[in-house]
Amino acid sequence: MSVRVLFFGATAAAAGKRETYVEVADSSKVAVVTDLVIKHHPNLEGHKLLFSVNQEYAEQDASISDGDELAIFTAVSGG
Amino acid sequence: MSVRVLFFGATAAAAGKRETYVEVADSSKVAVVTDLVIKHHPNLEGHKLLFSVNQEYAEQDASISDGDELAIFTAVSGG
Amino acid sequence: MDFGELTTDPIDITSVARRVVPPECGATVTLDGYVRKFTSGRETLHLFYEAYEPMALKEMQKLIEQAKNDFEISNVGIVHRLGKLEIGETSVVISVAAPHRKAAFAACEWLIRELKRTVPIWKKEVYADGEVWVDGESEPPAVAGG
Amino acid sequence: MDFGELTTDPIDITSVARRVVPPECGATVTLDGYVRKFTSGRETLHLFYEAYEPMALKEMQKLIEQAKNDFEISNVGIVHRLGKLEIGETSVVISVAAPHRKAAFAACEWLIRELKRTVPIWKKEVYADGEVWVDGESEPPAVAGG
Repeated sequence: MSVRVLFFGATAAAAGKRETYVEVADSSKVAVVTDLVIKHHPNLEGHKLLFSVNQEYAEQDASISDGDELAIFTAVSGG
Repeated sequence: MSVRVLFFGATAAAAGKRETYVEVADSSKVAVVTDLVIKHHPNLEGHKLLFSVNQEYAEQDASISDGDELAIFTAVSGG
Repeated sequence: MDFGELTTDPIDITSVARRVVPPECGATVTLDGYVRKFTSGRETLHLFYEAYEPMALKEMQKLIEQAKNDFEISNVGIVHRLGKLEIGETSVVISVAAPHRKAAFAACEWLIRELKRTVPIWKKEVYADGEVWVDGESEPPAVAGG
Repeated sequence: MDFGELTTDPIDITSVARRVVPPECGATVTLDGYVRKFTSGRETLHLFYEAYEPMALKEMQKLIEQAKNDFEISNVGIVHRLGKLEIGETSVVISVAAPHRKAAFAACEWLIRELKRTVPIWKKEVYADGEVWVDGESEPPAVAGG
């Protein structure tokens, strides 16, 4: 299945893009997607990363379904 | 000596005036002035009264000098 | 800058908050008190605030000085309105700027509590069938010296 | 009414505070965060805020619901600005109206702390010699379920 991955702020700057797509097996865990993304965007390493699936915070062991929207970002700094 | 006494809010409404003057002996205490004022404005009785001398909170046993400005009022309710 | 003011004009919260902001501060906390429509179920038509003006200004300055002494804050602004106020109009604004917001919250909360206890301002509530000068609920201030 | 909003326009504190006022309430407490000129001594030229907008709006709604559940408050308004902000401009306003001001202070302080921890918005500081995406200082939120 194809998963859309979004970047924001520091991760968008590190990846040099605002989104990407990765192909993974059905029901893969978040960790599988993020490992693949980091492999292709090595500048993301060294950042403490947070993840969301369908606009909800998610842990690395959460499962992803086809069509889910994943996001990778650093600790938020609004306010 | 002559002492000017000011009323505000509930005490002005009870006294029917915003100020009065009383004649008392030199160095009289606040209580002497306020007793005299209450005697002449009986509607002030029944109110829990506060006092100031020269725009500072004062107790009943504070002494007053010639030219001092006394005020009689109820618990403040601003805000 | 710090300020304690009385005004018969409408109060703009933004302008009060802005005036207490120094460049090194990151947050202001603002308390906005306004005229309630209902007090214990009775409908208020409007309010009237009266002050012992010179003493009120002195007491506000004392509060500002004590707040700046007791809390890690940069600036304090207090504006209290006097005269006739319609429902929903702002009666008092207290704005506190601080490098850290925790101190700003604590100082602002302390200031409004003390203002209601010590600053000689009185509120008259006007109803359809009469009017009442409101008695303060708080203990009067202790007198230093006396 | 309650609201959690993102905007690229300047924020007017007064209008945010006004929108959370129900007729039975007596006080609003408002937190106004704004762009600091100096951060650890380094001069900021301007700031840029970016959000994961749909998730930020969801997280703001969660905070509003939890605040209304945990505190005795009537209404909450949160407006966060996005895009380029000049020094001194307001980045976030949180206004809480309550019958008793104590709950308004407590809820407002809780809301800004949680917003900084959970709402996906990021700040970029722009200096004369570069720019930095600021990393949040707080622990990320615990995930329910997972």
